[in-house]
Amino acid sequence: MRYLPHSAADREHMLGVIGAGSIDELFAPVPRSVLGTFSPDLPDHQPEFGVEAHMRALAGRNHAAGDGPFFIGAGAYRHHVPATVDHLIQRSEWLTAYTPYQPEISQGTLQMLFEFQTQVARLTGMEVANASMYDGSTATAEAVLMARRITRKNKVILSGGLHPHYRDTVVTYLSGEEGLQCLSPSPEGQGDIVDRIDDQTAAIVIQTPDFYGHLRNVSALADAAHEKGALLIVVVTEIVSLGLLEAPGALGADIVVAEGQSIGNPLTFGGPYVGLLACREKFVRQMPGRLCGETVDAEGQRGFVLTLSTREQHIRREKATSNICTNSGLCALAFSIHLSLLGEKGLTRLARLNHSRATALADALAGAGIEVLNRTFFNEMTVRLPQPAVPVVEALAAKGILAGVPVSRLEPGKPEVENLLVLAATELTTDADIAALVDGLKGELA
Amino acid sequence: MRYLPHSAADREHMLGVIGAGSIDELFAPVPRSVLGTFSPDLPDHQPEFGVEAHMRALAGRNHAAGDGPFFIGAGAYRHHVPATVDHLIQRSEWLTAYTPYQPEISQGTLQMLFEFQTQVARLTGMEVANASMYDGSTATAEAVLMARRITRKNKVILSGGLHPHYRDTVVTYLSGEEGLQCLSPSPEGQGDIVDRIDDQTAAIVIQTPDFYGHLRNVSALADAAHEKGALLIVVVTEIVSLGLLEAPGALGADIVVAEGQSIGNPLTFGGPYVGLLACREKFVRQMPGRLCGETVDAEGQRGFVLTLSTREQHIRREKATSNICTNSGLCALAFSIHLSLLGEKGLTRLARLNHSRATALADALAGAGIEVLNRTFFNEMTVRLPQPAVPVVEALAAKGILAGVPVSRLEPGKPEVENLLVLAATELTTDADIAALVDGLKGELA
Amino acid sequence: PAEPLLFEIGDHDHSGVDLPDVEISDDRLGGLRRKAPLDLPGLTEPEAMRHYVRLSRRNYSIDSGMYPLGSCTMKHNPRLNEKMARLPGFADIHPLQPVSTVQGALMAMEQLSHWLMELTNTAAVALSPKAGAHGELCGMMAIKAAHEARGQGHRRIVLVPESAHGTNPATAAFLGYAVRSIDANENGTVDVAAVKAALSDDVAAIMLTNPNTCGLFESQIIEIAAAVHEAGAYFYCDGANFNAIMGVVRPGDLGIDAMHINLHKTFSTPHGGGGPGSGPVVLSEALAPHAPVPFVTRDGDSLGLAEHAGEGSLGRLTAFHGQMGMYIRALTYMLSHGADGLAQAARDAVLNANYLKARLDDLFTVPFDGQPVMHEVLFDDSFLKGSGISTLDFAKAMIDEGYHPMTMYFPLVVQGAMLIEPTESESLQTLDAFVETMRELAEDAKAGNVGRFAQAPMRAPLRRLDETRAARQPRLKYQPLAAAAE
Amino acid sequence: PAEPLLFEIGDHDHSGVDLPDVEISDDRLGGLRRKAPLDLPGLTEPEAMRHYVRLSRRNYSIDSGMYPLGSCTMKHNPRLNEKMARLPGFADIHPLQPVSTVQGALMAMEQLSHWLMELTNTAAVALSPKAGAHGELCGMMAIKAAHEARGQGHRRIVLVPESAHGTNPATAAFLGYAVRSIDANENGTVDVAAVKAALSDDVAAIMLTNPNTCGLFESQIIEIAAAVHEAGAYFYCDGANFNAIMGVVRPGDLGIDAMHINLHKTFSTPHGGGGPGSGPVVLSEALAPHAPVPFVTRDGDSLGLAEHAGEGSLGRLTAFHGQMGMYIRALTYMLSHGADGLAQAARDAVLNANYLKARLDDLFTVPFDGQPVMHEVLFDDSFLKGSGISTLDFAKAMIDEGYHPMTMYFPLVVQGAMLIEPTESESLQTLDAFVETMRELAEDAKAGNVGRFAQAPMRAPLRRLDETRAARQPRLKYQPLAAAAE
Repeated sequence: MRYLPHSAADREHMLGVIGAGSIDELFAPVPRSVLGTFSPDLPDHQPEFGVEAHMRALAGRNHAAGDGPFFIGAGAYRHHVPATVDHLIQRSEWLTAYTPYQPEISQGTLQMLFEFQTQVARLTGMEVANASMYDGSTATAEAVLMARRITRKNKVILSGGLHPHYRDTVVTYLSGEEGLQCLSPSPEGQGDIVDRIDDQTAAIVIQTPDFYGHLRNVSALADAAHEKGALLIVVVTEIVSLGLLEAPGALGADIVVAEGQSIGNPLTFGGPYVGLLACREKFVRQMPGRLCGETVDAEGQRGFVLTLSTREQHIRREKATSNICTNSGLCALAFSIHLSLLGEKGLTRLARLNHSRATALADALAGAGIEVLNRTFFNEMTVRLPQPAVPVVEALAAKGILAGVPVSRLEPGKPEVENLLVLAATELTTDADIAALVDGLKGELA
Repeated sequence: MRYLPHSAADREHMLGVIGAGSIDELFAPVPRSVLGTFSPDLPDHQPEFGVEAHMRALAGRNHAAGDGPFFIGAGAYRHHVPATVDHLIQRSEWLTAYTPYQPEISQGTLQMLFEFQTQVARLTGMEVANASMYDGSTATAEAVLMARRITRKNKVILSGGLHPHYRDTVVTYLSGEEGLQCLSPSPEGQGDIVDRIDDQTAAIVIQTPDFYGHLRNVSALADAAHEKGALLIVVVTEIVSLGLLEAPGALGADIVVAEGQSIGNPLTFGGPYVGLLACREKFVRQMPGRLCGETVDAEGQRGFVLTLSTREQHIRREKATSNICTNSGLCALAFSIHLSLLGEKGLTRLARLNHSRATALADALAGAGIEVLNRTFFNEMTVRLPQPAVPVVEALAAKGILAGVPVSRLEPGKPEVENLLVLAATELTTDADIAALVDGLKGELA
Repeated sequence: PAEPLLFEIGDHDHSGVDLPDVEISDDRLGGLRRKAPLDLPGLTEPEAMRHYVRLSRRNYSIDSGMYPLGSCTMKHNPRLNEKMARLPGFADIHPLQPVSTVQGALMAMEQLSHWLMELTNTAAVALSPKAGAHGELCGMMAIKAAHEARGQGHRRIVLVPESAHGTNPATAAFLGYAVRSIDANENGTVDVAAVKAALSDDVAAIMLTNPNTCGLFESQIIEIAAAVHEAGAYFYCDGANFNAIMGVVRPGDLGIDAMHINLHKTFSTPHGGGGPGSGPVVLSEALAPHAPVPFVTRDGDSLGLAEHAGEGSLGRLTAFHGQMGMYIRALTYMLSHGADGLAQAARDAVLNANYLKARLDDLFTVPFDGQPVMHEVLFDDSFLKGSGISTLDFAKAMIDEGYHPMTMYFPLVVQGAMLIEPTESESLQTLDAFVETMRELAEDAKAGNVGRFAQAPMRAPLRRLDETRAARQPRLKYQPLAAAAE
Repeated sequence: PAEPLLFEIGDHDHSGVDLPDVEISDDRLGGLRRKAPLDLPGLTEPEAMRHYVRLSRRNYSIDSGMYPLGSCTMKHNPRLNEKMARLPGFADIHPLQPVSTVQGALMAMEQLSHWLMELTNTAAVALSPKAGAHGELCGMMAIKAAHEARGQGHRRIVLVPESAHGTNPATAAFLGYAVRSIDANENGTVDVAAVKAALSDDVAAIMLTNPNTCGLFESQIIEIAAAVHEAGAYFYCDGANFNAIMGVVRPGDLGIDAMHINLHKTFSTPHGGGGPGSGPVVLSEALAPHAPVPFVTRDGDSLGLAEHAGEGSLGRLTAFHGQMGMYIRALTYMLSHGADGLAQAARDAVLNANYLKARLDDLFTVPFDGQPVMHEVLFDDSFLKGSGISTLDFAKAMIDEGYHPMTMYFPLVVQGAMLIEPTESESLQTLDAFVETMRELAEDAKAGNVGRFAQAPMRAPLRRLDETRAARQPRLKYQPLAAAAE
């Protein structure tokens, strides 16, 4: 077996040294009643080409995003990732290292994390950022918990523009706890969150661009929250937008969480992605997750270590700020490499290009008589079809066009959203793609 | 431009240091009449995703071997290459190193070449092997030249079973020289080479398994050649065969050349591949190409260097044994890694599996009433169809079945081969593939 | 040599991408166009390549040498897994595509679930947890949901042995449970009597690791499970050490109700310097109704996704469907090994640990002896007593010999723990070389050669780092010298 | 640390592949089944991974640092090229598939040819040569064929400047030509008068490198070409240094008849530790009829392959169609850069070389001064005179500072040559760091610190190697100690 380095002779020799007659003897502590008493319904080992054929057959039954016109976003975006990124993250020393517990031989990972933290802090306009979370949704839940620890208050209000999966994740994380208020879906960008903030409020959670693509007025919400002593948590699911839009930190956010997938990471059916979490410096000891800090070695050389670990589970156990351990190291690396390649110049251009393609999409849809709900957007928007969205999307999918996400898939049982469709464009969206979509929609709606 | 590290400001600064007003000034030695006086019919630079779209469109217009039943061999074989091989050869330190002229910082490449030479020598049963040639065909031509240098005789006889492209390559290399005799194609494994050997003969060149798949009696040919003071050059185009068949060195070969593609290297439309060249130790100073040898460093540590370079062009210039410089380093690495993974056990099994699949193919063809010319074969064979092979192959290709190579493609204008088809099977050939081929052939021949 | 930070290499004029500079209007931006500078330096592609290649060379990795981190299971990461995960049919599909366009993806998830259930003899599996700790959260939430459904929501206590991973008490506390610690007995396993004594109507669950973090199989686990169930509580098993028993023992046969499985430990998905992981949770019949969404459904030949929590479900733990990229890698690994190969891997992992124990136990001290260890072997620092050398010093000296140190000071049940897990990936030749080094170090330590240990590492990219300074004066991001001096 | 040879790691029982052990009969083997043992050790996959990763870490590479090997053009190798070459539509196609099934491959070849002809202003291109030296063979064979076709087969002399690459005279001699060397003038370029004096009815061709191996553009090349043509000879240009002028100067405008282009130099296909290369040859109208087979043909929208030599063709230089994998990489690079980017790359390459010259020429000696250099700068060892330090010593000291040495002792026209080619890939920051190191070394050498140089390298994986011993007692393959002792 190709992954197992022992020959039969090796095993015999080792058993001799151990003084055991067989490997079975080493399992003596296992009750006989449960040891090897089963025959799983599973195949035996296969040549590599057999495994590859099996997996290729599965992959071949999926319609890849690159196979045709593609307009799905809603929290995960199809961008071009430079070949360099994927090449570099596969280098042995990145791919097969563990969490950098031994800093002397982990400076690669540690310096990268320090660079990543700096990039995230600058991009979001915040003072500090951690070394990554699982993804945007769990980072949002952790941010809510963090805000409750900081303010020692319970009430948390989730905007109606928050991604429904993010909302559901927060609900689950807080299951059984008091104080969570989830506002109704706000597909037209409307919101009554300000009125609900009171002295008991720990935080409000808003998303911008929101789930429906609208850009939210962060400053006004920050002022309203701060007036009542509440924190403003800003969620960003399309991180590329920050190349064009003002940083939440510059607008008064206290905690910014984001999904970093758009930079460096492929769609991969939803994971693994990389959660970003940044905040004001004064909250740093309430942050969840790993933090990497600069220090010096015994000879005074600059070096990096994991730090402030008294917040963490492996030190503090039940008093930890979170139970998170493994995070998204390799995805953070991909993010950091891609962002290094972009730089300010590249990210700015990429963001403009996305907005430009989305503008072309919005204009084409409107030109075809389809109602676009957004007055503002970055690269994503919501349209109201004259009929339920699901069958339309299915029909176009059958023709090879992936036309967007029916809101009802994430908000079932709500008639008011049944006709809504969320569509995104990116730098990969061509004029021909848009024309194919518009033609397809016209055909279905006729 | 993503590959060019200078900003405009960098360029200005550098020109200032140089004392030039513009980069154009640095081109002063170029006659004005030819400097920048043209506008090529070529596009300007593109984003990476634009380039990728262009190249994917081209790739999409080819029928990949893995897309359906596949029976083409004739000097290049579709085998499974473990993912580890392609991963490792892309590591920066292998991929982006130059020829190891500085041994202190090139021990990776050098040790690998030393291991490669050892593997090739053992596989072919010869005493020494070089560090690779371009491919099997040019290695054959170099071997012929080498034999002429060694024997100081001119006449060289090429077997009728030698791959026609190899024959043509030798003819080109020796263009204008006297003494080359190319025997007629021998699709039934017949041969009259022995009768032609005389005292003027420098070498005979035979291939086994030959172009038509027959196994040749190397021992008898070695005896016949040696009796007249000629050398026996044995060509192997399917190196996997040596996992099952006797090593040419054990049968009396003086020089063995081979195409190494089958181990570690993809088909890639014919190149890059890796030529193997091995011989008796006494001929080492007449070998072409690089040789790596063991030595010690100033502290007595084992190390490796390029050696015996007085044979080579960069030292000997017009007195060199060959003009070869760059060879197939990275393909040799792929070969060596794959062969290390196989080992004796794996290569033996792989060879048996190939033969077994070919046997199934031959039996199925014969069972369908198709005339198989071979009494012996490794994984390749020749059939005689009742009609010209080219249209049959074209018709099956249109149905997604790549049915083999019509001999007439390589031997045009020879009516006696017009109906012949050479087919190969490998470990990747399934029963379903064979059934599809046989059904397809029946349909065309009906 | 030190590698500069990217902020010391790049600048705002450099970029490693080529993109057109399109004009846009402010019409659709609602006045929210960025005014603050991004201040992100760019690297051209050659600069980026060299920066990240050079940085990487300052890392240790499995591919460069043995990585015997106990409880972390640093095994070989096959590159076939990486290749398969990058097929466009897996890497380039969106989680919200119509399910009709991702049938192959759903089949892969179904197959992975089948493997996990067959290997554990359980009734259901929740794939979506993003890592082991997230899986713990999932499993404990399922337990909480089950208690609530049964009207047992008052149960507020979770029992956790002192040898447990830190994530266990952290998870229980996260859900509002009071954590009660259970002592180990003198054999290094959980004291059954202590468990029984602690059980009551207020106990919701026990969280137990098996094989435990001392590398020992909990021989009385069936008895413990029975007692826990009898008390109306559930049995959560931390599956971090499943590598020791996969294909050999099914946790479901031991009576567990929930167990997370670290795909990045047992099933070879790469650790990547700290993730991504993937922590599917297998569930007993009792807990299955409380599984989170999403899960794959089947209707004849057609697969679907249940994405919305029905009655009993604990809800949704993350956006989308979990770590698909890791599922593909793990499934590829399972198919490569097969059931026979997985069992052999577990057996070889146990063989390797016992071999190290046999070859080292005359020089190193084994706190709990008397039975074979499973996949890892625990030593304590008694053998260093009086030498002036600590476990940490010893570990740093291993770095100078070319090895990553073992896990140190964990589990907490012994003093100066050294927990060594070779995994099945290490050859006899490598183990023997490791043994020679460890013996030589131990002898040198006993001989009192303190300097070698106190000064170590001396041959690493850096000497020992000042962690106190990092924590006291946190510098968590790069600041140019001028700004830093303020 | 040293890495054992694979023969010291693996054995006959280990294997890194899983294949069934099928039974076969001897029926179809004609009694030729192997009896001699293969004696090939196998490595399991984890063993192989570690062996080759560790070995690789003993190599220097472009990705780890500057590689200023003059005349070798070690530039950045984009990974997009690697990715494109691995698309199944390119990597998994057989050279003898029906041409109807490989139209995309033929289009790629046609497009590459178009780029090469546009960049050189030539009439034809032969893609199939496998590397630069093979391309030289191709070009010189075309010249030979042309002479023969014109009844000028008696021309037996080829003129080669003394600064030429060794492959030039080797190639000419290979074809039976007498090589006559042409001296350089005091400016480091070819002496036009010497060329004219050497031309005669017996001269078949001149082989000239431009920019030449001293890094200088041959200003009088048009005059030389005219004289060569007037004498009835052809002008072969060695295109190894095309990187300096691509997109800026078209060799066809200079009067060349044939020139090979190293795709692995100019167009960024990786060197791979010594290949594979690819050496397409562009040909003038005069030589085009003598191009080798195969070449791509077009009939409307349909592409074909001419695979058999017709009248005038020099024949076939290799099996199949050449280095397709390299064509794809080079074409990808060309499309990425575009015509504008290629010209800028050439201009930056020249800028970088002149920058190094400007920053070093006060300490290093420039044998040929007075005009800007092109893409590389040549120094000689005069500045080391009397120091007891050789060019080789100096180069080895560079290794200790983290750099790959420049090309040494080539070209032969100066004493102790140091030929430095930074390429366009190096940033100003890297060039400045290199300059500081080179200046510090030069000053230290002049200060007489011989030990540092004579002992160098001291910080490389190995110290200086005994090349004499390797040549005198060749050990060209591994032999176990027992066998070696015999």
